[in-house]
Amino acid sequence: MGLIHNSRIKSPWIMHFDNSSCNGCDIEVLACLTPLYDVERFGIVNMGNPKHADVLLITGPVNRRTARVLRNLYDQVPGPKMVIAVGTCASTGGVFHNCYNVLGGVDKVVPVDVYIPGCSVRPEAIIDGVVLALQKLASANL
Amino acid sequence: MTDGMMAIAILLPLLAGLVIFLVRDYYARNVVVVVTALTLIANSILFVVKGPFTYTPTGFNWGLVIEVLDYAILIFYLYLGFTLRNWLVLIFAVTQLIPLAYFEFVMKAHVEVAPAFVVDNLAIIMCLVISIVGSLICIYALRYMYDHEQHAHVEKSRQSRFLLWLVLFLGAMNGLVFANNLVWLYFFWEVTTMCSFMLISHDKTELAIKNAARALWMNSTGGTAFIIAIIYLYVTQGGASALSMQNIIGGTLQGSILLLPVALLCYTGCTKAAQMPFQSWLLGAMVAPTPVSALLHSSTMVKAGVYLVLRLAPAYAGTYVSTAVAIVGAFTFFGTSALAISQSTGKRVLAYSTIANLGLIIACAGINTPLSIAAAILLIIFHAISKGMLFLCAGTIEHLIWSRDIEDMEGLAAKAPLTTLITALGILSMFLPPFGMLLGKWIALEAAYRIPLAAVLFVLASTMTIVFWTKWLGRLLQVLPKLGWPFEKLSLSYSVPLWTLLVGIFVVGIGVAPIYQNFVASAAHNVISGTQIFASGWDNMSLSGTSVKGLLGYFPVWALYAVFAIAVLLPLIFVGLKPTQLRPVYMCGEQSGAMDADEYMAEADTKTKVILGGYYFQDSLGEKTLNPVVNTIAILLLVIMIGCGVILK
Amino acid sequence: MENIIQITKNDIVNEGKKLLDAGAKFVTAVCNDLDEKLEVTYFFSANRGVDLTCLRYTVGKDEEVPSLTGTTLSTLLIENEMKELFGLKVKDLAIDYGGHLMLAHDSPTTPMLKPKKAEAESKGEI
Amino acid sequence: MMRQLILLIATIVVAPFIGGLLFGIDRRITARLQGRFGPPILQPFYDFLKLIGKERIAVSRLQFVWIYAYLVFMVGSLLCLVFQSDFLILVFLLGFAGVSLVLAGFSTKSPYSHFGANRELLQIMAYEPVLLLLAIGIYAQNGTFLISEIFNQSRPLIFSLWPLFIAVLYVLTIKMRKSPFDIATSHHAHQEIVKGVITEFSGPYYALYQLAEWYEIVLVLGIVALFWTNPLWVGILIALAAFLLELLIDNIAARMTAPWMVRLSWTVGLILGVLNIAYIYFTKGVS
Amino acid sequence: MALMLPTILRNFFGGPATRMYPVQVREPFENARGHVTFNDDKCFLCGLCATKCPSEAISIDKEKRLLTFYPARCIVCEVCALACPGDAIDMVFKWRAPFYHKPVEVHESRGKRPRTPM
Amino acid sequence: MATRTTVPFGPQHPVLPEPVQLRITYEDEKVVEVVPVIGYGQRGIEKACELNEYNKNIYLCERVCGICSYQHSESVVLATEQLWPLDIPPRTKFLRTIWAEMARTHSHLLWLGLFADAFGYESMFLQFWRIREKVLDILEQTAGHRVIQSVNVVGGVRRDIDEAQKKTVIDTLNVVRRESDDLVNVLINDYTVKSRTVGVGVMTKAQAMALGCVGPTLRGSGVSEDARLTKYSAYGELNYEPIVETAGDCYARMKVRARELFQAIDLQMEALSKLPEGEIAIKVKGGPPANETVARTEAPRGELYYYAKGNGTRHLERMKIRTPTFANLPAVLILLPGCQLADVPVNIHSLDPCISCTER
Ligand code: NFV
Ligand code: SF4
Ligand code: SF4
Ligand code: SF4
Repeated sequence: MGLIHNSRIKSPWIMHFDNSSCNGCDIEVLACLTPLYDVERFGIVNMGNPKHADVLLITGPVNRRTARVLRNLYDQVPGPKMVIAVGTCASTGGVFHNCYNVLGGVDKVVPVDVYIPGCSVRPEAIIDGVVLALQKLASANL
Repeated sequence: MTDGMMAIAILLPLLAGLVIFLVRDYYARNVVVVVTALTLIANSILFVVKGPFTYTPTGFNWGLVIEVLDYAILIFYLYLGFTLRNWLVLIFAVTQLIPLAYFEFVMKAHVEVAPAFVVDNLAIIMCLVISIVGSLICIYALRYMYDHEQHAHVEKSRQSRFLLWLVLFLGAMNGLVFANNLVWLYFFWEVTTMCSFMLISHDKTELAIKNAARALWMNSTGGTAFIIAIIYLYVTQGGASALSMQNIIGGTLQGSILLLPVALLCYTGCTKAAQMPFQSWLLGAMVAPTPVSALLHSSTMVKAGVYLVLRLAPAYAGTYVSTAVAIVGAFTFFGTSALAISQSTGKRVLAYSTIANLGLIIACAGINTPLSIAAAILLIIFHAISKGMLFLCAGTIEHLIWSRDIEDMEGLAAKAPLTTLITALGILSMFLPPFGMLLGKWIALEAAYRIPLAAVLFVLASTMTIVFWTKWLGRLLQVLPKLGWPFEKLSLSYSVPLWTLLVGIFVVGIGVAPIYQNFVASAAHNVISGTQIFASGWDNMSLSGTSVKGLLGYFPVWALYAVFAIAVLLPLIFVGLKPTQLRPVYMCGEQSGAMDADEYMAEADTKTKVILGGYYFQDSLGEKTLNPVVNTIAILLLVIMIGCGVILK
Repeated sequence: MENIIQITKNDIVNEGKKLLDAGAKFVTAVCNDLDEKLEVTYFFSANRGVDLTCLRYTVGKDEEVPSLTGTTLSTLLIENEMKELFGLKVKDLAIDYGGHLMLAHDSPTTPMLKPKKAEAESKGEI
Repeated sequence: MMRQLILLIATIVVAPFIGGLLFGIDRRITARLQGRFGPPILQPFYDFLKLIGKERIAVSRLQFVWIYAYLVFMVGSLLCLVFQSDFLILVFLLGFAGVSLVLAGFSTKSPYSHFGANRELLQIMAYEPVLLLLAIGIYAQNGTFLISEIFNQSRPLIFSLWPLFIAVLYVLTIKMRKSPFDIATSHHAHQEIVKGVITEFSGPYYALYQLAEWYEIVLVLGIVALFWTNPLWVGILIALAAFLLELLIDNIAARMTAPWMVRLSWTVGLILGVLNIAYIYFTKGVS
Repeated sequence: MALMLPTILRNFFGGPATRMYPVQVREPFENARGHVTFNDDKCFLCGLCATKCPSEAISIDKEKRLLTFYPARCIVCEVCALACPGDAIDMVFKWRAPFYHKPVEVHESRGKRPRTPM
Repeated sequence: MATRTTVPFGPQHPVLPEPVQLRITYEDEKVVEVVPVIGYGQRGIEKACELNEYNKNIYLCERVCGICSYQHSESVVLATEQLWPLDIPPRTKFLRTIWAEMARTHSHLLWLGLFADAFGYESMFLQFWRIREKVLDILEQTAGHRVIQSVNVVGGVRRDIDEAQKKTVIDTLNVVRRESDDLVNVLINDYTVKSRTVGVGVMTKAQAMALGCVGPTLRGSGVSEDARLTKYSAYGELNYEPIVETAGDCYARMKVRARELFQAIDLQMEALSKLPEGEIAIKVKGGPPANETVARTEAPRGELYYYAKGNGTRHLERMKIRTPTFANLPAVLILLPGCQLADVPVNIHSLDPCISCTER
């Protein structure tokens, strides 16, 4: 079991989902994959499909339509799974707090493990966030 | 004893057919059919036990009977041509009638040949296939026709008439494979053609009659070639002795003038085996009730065509005709496999695949090595069982969902798991290691190197075969994630033939080594060496150039079955999914509702059903695009084949 | 803003077609809530996009207005949007999203109309 | 007998390690070619173990049957190679492994695995003829399909079968799911059909798939190595060189379309194969 | 296809371009907007930052003399820092670290209103 | 006979970075029908603009989109300033232009990368994004942030570019130009790229005009139209002529953007060399007067319209944002039908869609 547990920490596959963000955080998530940040160093692969994901990187505020999508996607991720809210919007709704179609942060719909603040978040902060999530996973008794 | 056996094999079906026709009671009729079927099966096994022999009927002027009936059939064609206003039928009836009349009345030909029947190993194997598979199909037809008429709300039942032709067909086929006298062979040939016409047109719809007429005239061109070949042989080779099959293949005739009639007879075989460009009659025949298709396309009719070509193999061995036959067959294998990909109707796929396999068998005959002949015989056996079963499955499915469309079979595994399972195994048996068909293909490929062009066509065609089978199989097994399917109940008349054939597939598959060793090898030897085989019976013959070990040693049948069992059966035992472990499929996050929903949210938040159609490549492989090309090539190839007979002596 | 041509709602199709035929390109349409009425402005650009022309009409809130989608598909999205955000009753749309082009079922209806302001203001959460 | 048993077990155990390692090297080198640092070499094993430990979820029962069949047939095919059995049987088994994967894709009503399965089928259509032609080429050369016979010959196959070698190289590309042939699914790039057939496989089932892929890469490289069997290490070097070549090609090509792929392999691959066989046929005659 | 070859070979032999982030941290640029901090000694609760903040990340309780800052709402726009008359808000160049739970910073303001009018 | 396939493409799909659904009907793999389903990115920014005090709109509208964030902030301040209208110092205008072109550079590099990814050219994608990081660095050095610059305010800009920064910018731009030159050369001439883009998704000039397309999408179809021709900010003093390709296929649109990339670098160089001295902001008091106006800027994806209506208070009466993608989106209705599934991402990306812009 120890081997598997260790491997979990070494191989977090991410799925990135954009609720109704401004793209600011999304391009930074993508930027993490590029040569300068290259998160594949940590075994992170962008899978683009909930069934293969371990960590969900959610950007943007939840609006009334994406709430359903987010819920659906979350349900399709096999456990153990982590959810990271990337950006201020995803954490609380941020600057869109008074928009009529916005429900608020990701935690309105699915449980969130790590919040990364910033608008937009920097790639370094995303790496920090994933590391934090992995620490949580490592300490969890799964 | 031989008297009785021959009578049962050839005349009993006729008799039983007449009885069935007269007995109007459903149950009584069933009893007659079942008894006939069982008798035929038992009789065919008796043939195996007895081994090869020759036979000439005595005590009655059978020749005269056959002569009279010949004319009756041809005049019936004439009548059909007139009433259907189908000029092609008429023309080809005339082209048979006139030479035949000329041959008998003007030339006053003597057509007595001794022996009239030669029951050799190949014929016995054919008889086994015909009797067993054919009889099972007759049993299946009992219930099928009942359901068929129920569904169509037919006023007056025509089942007995249907069964008459069906059963009669078996007798004609038996006669055909046993006949040594070419004129008699021709007679049986025409009987099968006529039966097929009656069966295809059974539903009396416009389409059915049109397609039956097409089958009739196409086969009549073959009949014409047959007659011409007979006359040619008679004239050039000097008399009735040339009309003995044994003499033709035994090398006792003058080889150089023999080639043209042989090529003509090969052409005749090709028409009956629906080789390109004659594939359209077989496809048209699919309008008939499914037992017809099953019978015509697995064990009888088309097998008569390949039988003739195979039988003649030694007569054209080593000539360019042989190469041409191989290429004609290989090309049909290739062309129809490609066409099958574009088909969405289950029966049409089966039809194309039938033609493809017949092409393969004919190609094997054309390759004309001991190995390839053995492959051809193996393929005849395996194909008859698998394809017969698949047609029956198609019929069963048709009566479950009342559709022949492959697309409509989606999720059948949940509705009718048993039928699906049998169908799936049947499909797998067509192309999966370790089943027989693949074994046949393997041997064929091994043999094909003699004619590289054929080998290349084989390679391409067998790849495409995989494609259309997989597509169909995938469609059958595509299910929503529901748990627990109850098995459906099938009527006995459906399930007995299905199960028997399924068991048959496994038995001949697993037992291929002994079967090969004990039967096929000697039959192949018998084909190749013509007459000199009789004394040896089922002796364990070693074919020149190959031994059983050499042939089968490297086809690790047992190992492959082990792999198959591990792969397919083991997980079935161990997989136990709990409902909590099921998730809906991925639909980009918009799947709606429970795990077995196949809907998603689309515009304006409305639920929309996912529709998954198959790929049919209509643009590149459709009949419209491909047919003109392949048919032209096929006609050319046939011309070349006959041309080889004329020019290259 | 220069070049504002006041028209009536029934002229919009003809006038718009005239401009388009003269080589102009549809840019966008704007709907304004004038409390009692709705003011709709269609913008067209010409001369390599430099010159702007506006067609403007005013309608009551429950009057039906014609759609330009019969003439050009380019107004499809914006007319659907005006329909659902302002409740502008556009008829004969080429593809009618039925008020759910952008808004979900539980979104507020016609959120851009003025009286709804108070409702939206009260929102705001951590 | 004992020796064979040991060989059997050794193959089954060792092959995935080699395969996994090759994938690790693949990912590292690919990363370097793209100017990235890349994951640890052992990353595939971490992935595999993690997948094993994930929650088991499925969308259909049959799914598992077929993915398992894929694995078993792949292993069977590899065993054919290791035991130097009939090459044609190897190709048939490999083909059926592919078919199993297709059926796995078809076994659920999932749009993207459906697309993937259809494309996988097209891939089979593209590479199967080449492999079968290779089999015929081998037959033409040696008069038998037996792999053991290849080992008995002192003259490497590559001298007479080099056109087929080129054709086999793109079978390798297809099998390694590299650009330009990564049409059915690929390891990294974003696909219009998501992950194709394996979209619906998650956790342990996906691990099974990966395991099968590890066997597969060993098998396919093994086939490449067959072109030079005496001594075998030259063949292995050739296979590794081919492997590296694939990585390069992957990084200098866009993904092409399925029709393009089939067309290419049915023209170029076929022409190469047919010319090759024809040449041998006319020089050596029927054996 | 070969056109891309020089580029990737250059990449391969030139070594990776990756910044090994957690191991080596790049200094943030001067003037970069990282995150805001509050200086309780300077803030005199004028409330300007709270009214100007576009995302309502600051709230002021004049009675209890508390300034509450919600980092998870802040969009780092620097408006508050530029507006603050008491110079109580600093823009730190480095980004804010992620957290498990959304923090709430409560500041007890102790500043005095500066003489010079704002 | 169900030989057709109808499935959703999106909202969550690996080739779409943003949530949008296309309900596509296929025959084999050929697209026969497509219905765009949007609404996943709708937040209601236009309404919030009316609720906010006008200065906050800058920060809100910047976050309409993180890619063309700069153009949004420029447009919103231009629109607000035009309500008075205010007189903006020349240096400010030049600075705005420089940043706008810098943002265009980064957006086009981003797009070229994503486009390469759309046809599976992963290494190309990574190389473009690697170059893009350099542009982001100079953006951060000069404007304060990589993505959301927040540098515009009504009446001016917040930051200046000093001599040292100017040098860094010029140096970096030279490197960017050199490196992208290599890559763009590959992209334009590579056989595999060409076979995936040439002749794919052809849109004629007439179709593009009828659908009201804008920006590179329109210019790729042979129409020379660009909001920069209206000479807003400092464009009147720079050499500028739109880049046009005539083929109207994906390849042409790609070429337009690739060439615009270099044009943007040239414009920045020119603007930096002509940068006048002076103030960078003026003081603004009170709310905008009751007036209405339109601000038009050229965002990376095309012409961005801001319609603003004031009423004399610190709140605007109405703010309407017409983004370029909103105008380009109907083009999927003619680009997709008839193409292959494999070409769907290529076609979609060739429009450079931005859903957050579209739906606001
Ligand atoms: N559409 C759009 Fe934008 C741009 N360029 C807009 O103003 O990207 Ni998100
Ligand atoms: S946090 Fe900021 S940058 Fe990120 S999505 Fe939200 S508004 Fe955009
Ligand atoms: S002094 Fe500065 S920090 Fe304190 S309330 Fe005023 S603006 Fe805010
Ligand atoms: S930086 Fe902007 S969002 Fe953050 S507290 Fe200050 S004004 Fe509010």
